[in-house]
Amino acid sequence: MRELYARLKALYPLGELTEQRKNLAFVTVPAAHLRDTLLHLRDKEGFTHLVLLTAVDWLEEGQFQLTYLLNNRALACDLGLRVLIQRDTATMESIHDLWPTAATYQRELREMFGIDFPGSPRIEEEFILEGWNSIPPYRRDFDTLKYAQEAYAERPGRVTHDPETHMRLQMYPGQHPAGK
Amino acid sequence: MSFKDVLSPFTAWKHLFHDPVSIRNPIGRAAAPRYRGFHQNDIEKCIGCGTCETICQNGAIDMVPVEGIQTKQGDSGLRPRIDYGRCCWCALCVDVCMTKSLNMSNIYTWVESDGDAFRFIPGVDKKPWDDAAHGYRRPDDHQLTGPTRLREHMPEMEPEERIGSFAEIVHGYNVEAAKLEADRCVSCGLCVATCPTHMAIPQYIKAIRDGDYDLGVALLYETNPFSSICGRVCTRKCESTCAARHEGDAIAIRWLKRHIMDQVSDEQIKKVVGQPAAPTGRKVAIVGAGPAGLTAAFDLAKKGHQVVVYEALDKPGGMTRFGIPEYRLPYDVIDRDVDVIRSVGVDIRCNVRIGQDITLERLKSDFDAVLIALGLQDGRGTRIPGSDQPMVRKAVDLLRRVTAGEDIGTPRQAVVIGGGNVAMDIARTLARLQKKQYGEVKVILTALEDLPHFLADADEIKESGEEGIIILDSRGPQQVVIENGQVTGLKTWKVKAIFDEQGRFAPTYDETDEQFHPGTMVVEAIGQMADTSLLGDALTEQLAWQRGRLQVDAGGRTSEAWLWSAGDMVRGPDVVSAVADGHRVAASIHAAITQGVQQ
Amino acid sequence: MLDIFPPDRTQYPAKKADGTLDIDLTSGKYLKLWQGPNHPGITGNMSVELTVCGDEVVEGKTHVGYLHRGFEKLMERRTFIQVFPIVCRVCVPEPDFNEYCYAACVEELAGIEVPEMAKWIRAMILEMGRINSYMMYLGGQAGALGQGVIGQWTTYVRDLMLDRFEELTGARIYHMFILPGGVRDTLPDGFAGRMEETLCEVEKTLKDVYDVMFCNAVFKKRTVGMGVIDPSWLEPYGVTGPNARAAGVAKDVRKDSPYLIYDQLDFEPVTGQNSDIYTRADVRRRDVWVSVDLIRQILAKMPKSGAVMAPLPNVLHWQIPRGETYVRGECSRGEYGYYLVTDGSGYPRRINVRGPSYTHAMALLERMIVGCNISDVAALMVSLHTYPPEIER
Amino acid sequence: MTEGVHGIERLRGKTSLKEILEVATHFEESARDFYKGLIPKVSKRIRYLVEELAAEEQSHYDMFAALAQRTDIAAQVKAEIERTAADSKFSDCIHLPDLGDNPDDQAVLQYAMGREHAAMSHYGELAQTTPAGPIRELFVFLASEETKHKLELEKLYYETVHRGGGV
Repeated sequence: MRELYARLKALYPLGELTEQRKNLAFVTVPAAHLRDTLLHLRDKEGFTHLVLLTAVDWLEEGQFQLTYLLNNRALACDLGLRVLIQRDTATMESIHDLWPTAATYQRELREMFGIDFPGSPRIEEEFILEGWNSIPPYRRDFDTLKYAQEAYAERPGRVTHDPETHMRLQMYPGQHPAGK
Repeated sequence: MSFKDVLSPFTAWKHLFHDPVSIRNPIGRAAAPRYRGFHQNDIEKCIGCGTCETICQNGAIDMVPVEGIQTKQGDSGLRPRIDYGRCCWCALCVDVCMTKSLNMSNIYTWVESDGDAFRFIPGVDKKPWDDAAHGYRRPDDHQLTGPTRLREHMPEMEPEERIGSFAEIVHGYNVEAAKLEADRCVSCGLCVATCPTHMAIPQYIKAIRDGDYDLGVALLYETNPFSSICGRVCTRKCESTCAARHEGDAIAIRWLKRHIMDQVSDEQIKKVVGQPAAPTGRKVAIVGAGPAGLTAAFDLAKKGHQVVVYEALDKPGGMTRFGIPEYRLPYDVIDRDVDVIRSVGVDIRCNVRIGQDITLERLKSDFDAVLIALGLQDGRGTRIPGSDQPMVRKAVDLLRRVTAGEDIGTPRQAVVIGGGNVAMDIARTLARLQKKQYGEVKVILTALEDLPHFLADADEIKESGEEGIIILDSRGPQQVVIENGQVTGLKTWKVKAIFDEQGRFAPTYDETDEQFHPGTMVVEAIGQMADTSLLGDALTEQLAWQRGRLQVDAGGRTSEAWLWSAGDMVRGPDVVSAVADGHRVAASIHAAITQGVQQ
Repeated sequence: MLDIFPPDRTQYPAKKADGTLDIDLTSGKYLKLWQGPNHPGITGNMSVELTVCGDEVVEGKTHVGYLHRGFEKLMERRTFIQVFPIVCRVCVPEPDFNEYCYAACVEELAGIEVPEMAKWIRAMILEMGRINSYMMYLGGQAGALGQGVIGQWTTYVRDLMLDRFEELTGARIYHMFILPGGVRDTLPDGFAGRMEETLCEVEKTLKDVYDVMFCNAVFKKRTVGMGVIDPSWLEPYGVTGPNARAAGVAKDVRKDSPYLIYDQLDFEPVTGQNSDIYTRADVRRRDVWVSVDLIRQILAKMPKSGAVMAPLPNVLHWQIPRGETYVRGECSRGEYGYYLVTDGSGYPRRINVRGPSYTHAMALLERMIVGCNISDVAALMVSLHTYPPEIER
Repeated sequence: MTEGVHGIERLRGKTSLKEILEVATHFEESARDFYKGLIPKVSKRIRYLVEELAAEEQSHYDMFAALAQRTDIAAQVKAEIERTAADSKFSDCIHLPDLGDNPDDQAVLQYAMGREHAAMSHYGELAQTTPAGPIRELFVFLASEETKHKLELEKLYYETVHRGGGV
């Protein structure tokens, strides 16, 4: 994995290598160099299997992380390419021409995270959420619980009691609740 | 493709006359013994800690009050109600149940037309599977709430080392050890009701986990300005109702409290505590600079009142300083807590004895309110024959003199009467003095109670034993033996009687089992009482009393509108109870003097 | 590469060079037809929007979302232990891979070493689940071609295996038995004996299935040479599992990168050459024999005693340092994997479930369905062995 | 204390049941008066203790007074009975001690326990030497009353003096 990293590093401006296991590592790639890196890995290094393509929302840092996980079956090792893109613009180059199956991932990412991949087949078609009426739901600022409470009725008859509060009300009412 | 491919499919006919394998009616089919079906809860064992509700990722559990189950110490009185419309039968609730009261039966079929019937309180709403013998029970090594035992025993000095000096025995947790211990807490909050001053225990333990010590200090000071002191010598009733004790050891709440105080500098504590409110122009006099008096002083000063505390002895702290030996509670720790209390503007005047130097009448006329928090500074005596000899001493007097640095005439051999913490304190103090002076420990401690009923902490008993003190339980003092005008020892009889159902005790003696314990000094370390002579005869007669104590209302106010009383003299001996009382009384005084009730 | 994904298929609906629609629905030549979501020949809750010309399919679009529960989002809102009971629900017929992959991710990022005994029990559970999944498939594949009886037999042996699951894990469908740290409990007394009886029943049924389904002129007629996956498609479409092995590529995670205790077991991945529906069905049938053998090996080789759970911190406030990892396993349909990202808090930052159906039922099916006869669509879909919930999660 | 000497004189002369009842009545009465006299002497803070003791003795006195009114036991009351071994101790307690001007709670409790102990043994032995009948039941009852009371006092003593529960 170290040698591979050295070879890649000579060609592309990569970030630090994170070796998670001896057969799994992650590395950050600038968005502009992703396609070249992928092509090199696929065609020169035997990383022919696109395991998955997904996104992580680093809301606090204003970034989306796109993870392209590639597998080299002969060497039984995986390399995850991390691409950090701006959360507000949220656009990335499509790779459907490298792996046709990527088109599905990209369609889902557009729907669930609001990340656009211009030129990807059927990218504008609804994938899972027909008639969705809120922000892309897998973004961290989408509050699932709040949405559910607004969209659905709670079954009546449910009420619960916090033991600490209940004991205060039963055993020493009127006293200042500490730590609350 | 062959001819076989045409015929082969007809072999299916061979099953034509086989009996069907399906069960005609699955209702009532017995499930496997470890099947996860409807819940069972032993409501007598359940303590209503709500851990099951916390873990439930479906929000299927509500904690609800149940008729006939009282909220009491260590039991919230709540019981889990399960909504089977939400339950996913994962049994995490069973896995984290602190008492193992919650289990699952292997019954999974129940036909009912009313959907709401599937929301019930297991163990309370009777069901056919309540007594089912099989079902999911948490396997032995399936432990999800962390280790059941103390992660790390509090590092402390070895007996040989500590007996040679009065240095503090317990070292305190480091950050890592404290985090490990804090991790065991399930944050149920049952302890809060038990703590006399209702400290925010789960919250400050969380602050340790999060490493947020400023928050920790802020939480401690909400309810207890004696946190460094309580972090060492609190009677920690909270630990007796800790949910973790059902699995193993209670969380070391006391040591965790101390850890927070140890981590934060004096300046930072004062910053967190903050400055008092704008002056109100009201004045309060407090007699006695012990935990109750100083807690009240702290609260009142923070509210902007001018507070003067009068202390008869030369240093503040009350019984925490003059009753508890240095090896348990170093004096600089007391200074530290007192210093923070001073920082909010409390004026502590030592060496002023009310009734002698200033009269109570004078305080009454000079201040808007007066609080007396005298403590229990007088030792009781057994009044057995021979106990009027000069070498028969009271433990509290000796401890006070040791703190003051006086020579108490350490005996080569001593006998202590009593089984409480004061008895342990004097025994261990004498042992240290003997070790210093004579190089060997010769202390015998006799107590009426049997060991399981000792009033002293288990740690104290254990450590006393380690330090070479001989502890004899169930011994009733009969006579101090005098020969040639000198004390030579104590004669005791065996105690037969035991505690009754109400926990009350009337010792009866077996006269045939008599022992003699040699010693040139006998120390009585039994009960304590308050010296209320400062009230004077007239005021004593004027005040209302309640079974030997000043009669006070819920806020600590006596029958005289200008006078409040708090602490051990009202509540009995306990630091943290005195702190709690200080808060109550301060609130009452504040309400009274700001509403113009006074004058 | 691009020749297998012709440029004219990258735009839907496809357009000719002059800008007119390639498939002009107004011409009267085409018919739009929905197969599913309620259709006996569909694999669960999904549908295919077919455009047919006569009885030939000219275009197919997979529609999912009928079963979307937002699992990945739900997981982000739960503590690490609270995620454990919901992961199994991502895949109904073979839930245990979710439990295993999730647990393994958490263990890796939290630095927990799983006891040896737990690894063996985990592997056995995964093989038991594999048999069940294949049994459902065999019934479905035969059913799609009108052979109802196979489904009855395979459902019967699946039920026997569910009995074994029940006595081992305490549940039949969603076992919730493999959790971070190990497994819940040890094997019940006498389990190996009862498992052997069940395995014998599996073998007996497999023989019957072979005689009635595989040595069957009608089945052969309908499936041999049908729905071929070209070996060159495997990498572009991310094809894994039996779908790839039937094309002659011995892709099997158990062998390629052995997990749990698979390096201590003796087996060879089952492969086929023709890559058609028949071969894929046959690879799966033979794979059941492998699983039966593996379970026997596991029961014979596993330790006789030992802990099944590693000590965990208090799960009520379990925090895991920042990190990311991916753990995969070979499920009955191919590569199943969990991608877990942690941020130091008590909750996962992101969990992505990589189910094999995601690529098989979407891009691959849409590619394969073109040119297929409408009556073969059901058999073709089933032959890819897809479970829709792992697509939409 | 002249009253005490007087009591002993009276006890010595009379060994019939009637006489013993008279002495006992007097015993309760004098104790009540003793406690009543003590009330103003003790500090107000422990006055409750002396008041309770006085009330207890009053209730026993009332019982004897009611007994004296009954006619159904008149015949038995005249019967001679054996002087019991505990008798002397019992009479000792009529010999009321001087607790000083301002006795504390511990001294009062010690005195009260001693008194209850003597009464308990005395009634107990009287019950044993009295023929079965209402009188014997009366002694059994009195013995158990005094025993209970003594036990209560012992518990109170333990809690006050040994457990140090306050003032």
